[in-house]
Amino acid sequence: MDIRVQPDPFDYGAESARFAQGDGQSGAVVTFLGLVRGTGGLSRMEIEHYPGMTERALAAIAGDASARWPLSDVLIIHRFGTLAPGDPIMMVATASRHRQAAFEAAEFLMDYLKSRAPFWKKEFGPDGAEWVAAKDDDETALARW
Amino acid sequence: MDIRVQPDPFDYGAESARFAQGDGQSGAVVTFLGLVRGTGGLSRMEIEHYPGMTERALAAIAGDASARWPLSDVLIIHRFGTLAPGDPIMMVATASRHRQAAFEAAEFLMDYLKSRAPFWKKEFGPDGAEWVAAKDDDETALARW
Amino acid sequence: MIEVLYFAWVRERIGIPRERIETGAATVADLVEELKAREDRYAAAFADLRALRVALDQELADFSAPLAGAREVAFFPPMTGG
Amino acid sequence: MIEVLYFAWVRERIGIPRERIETGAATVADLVEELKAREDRYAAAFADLRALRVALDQELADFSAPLAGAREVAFFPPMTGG
Repeated sequence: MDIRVQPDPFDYGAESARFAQGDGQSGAVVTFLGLVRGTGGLSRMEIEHYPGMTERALAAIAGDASARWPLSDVLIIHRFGTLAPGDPIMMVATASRHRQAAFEAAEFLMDYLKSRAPFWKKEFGPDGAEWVAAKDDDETALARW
Repeated sequence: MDIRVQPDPFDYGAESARFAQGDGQSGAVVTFLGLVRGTGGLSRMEIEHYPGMTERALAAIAGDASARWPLSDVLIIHRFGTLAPGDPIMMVATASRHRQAAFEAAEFLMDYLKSRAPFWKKEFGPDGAEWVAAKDDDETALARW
Repeated sequence: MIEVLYFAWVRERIGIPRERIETGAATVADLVEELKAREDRYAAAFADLRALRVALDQELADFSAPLAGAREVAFFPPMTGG
Repeated sequence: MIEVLYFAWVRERIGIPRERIETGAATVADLVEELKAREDRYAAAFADLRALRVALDQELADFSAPLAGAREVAFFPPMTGG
């Protein structure tokens, strides 16, 4: 299990490749990558987080996923600080013998990360700055697990 | 949309990175990677396919996914020929504004590819060679879409 | 004349990957009966149709599908890609 | 003494990221009432508790949770990571 919270960019291709090296037993790898959308004239995004709690929350979510599905590995990388349109924000990766387990665990990680990990996004555009509002959808997405 | 059926290995990290470059509007990228498992003393796998029909079937599946979900891009790479344990067999990738669409479309692609694209796997191990049997699960997985 | 293709263990049992066949069979199932009557290796390959799939001109089809107009028919076990 | 942290627009409204507070409040909700009574910027930040979340010692908690023994309490809007 590898969990990183960092201001620096990460290399999605290199991280995916390294994760997929695995142990030769997994068979199925799923990754999710979140990118800053350049819609609406967005000039930059700032992500604030709660140092300490963030790492605890992500470890708890990854631990829950590993308890529910037979995963051989889990990766979570999430950035904070200033990001530009097109920048990678975060990624998760799951490895399992079974494709369904790898898919479900990755979706579970994303659903919980969205609503339970203490990150807040602020968008800067032509009309000024605005904190991104949480979606009701994000909270209801948890109900399926 | 990019669909490739090839005997050669592909570079999962490089393909993932290139796919994620996208157009800066997508926000969400999901990939699935299938690897040859080295379980049971497997020494190699041979994948046979039906040239012509394979490409048609994959294009139809990718087209169906694009009609059902708002995808900005789809990638399918599937190998045939001789593969060794740990080798990448195939990958799919989906890009969308919405993470749920990217996840669902990737699972849909995998479910249909498993049961509708004309590939057949033969495993070579200590007890000889055996054609992989299709799982009932794979057929019933289609019922959810 | 129709091009008949065999894949995976169907190909192995019949011993060839493809052949051109002159047939008056009306449906895929009729063609299968013709082939089974030919030789044991065909009878062995087509012993259990539930274990087989068929494609007509590279589209999945039923055994009851008419052959008229088809250029290519393929027999194979359920797919196992991915 | 308890460490109080503010994030995102809660931090911006109150104007500071953290402060140490001497309080006899029994619950998080009691602490919020104390803070609101202090100054308008607190009253503005805590105007609608349904728009806020709270963590006690870095675990999500309810506003009814007791403060006894907690070293750190944090107030913030619903998370928007991912």
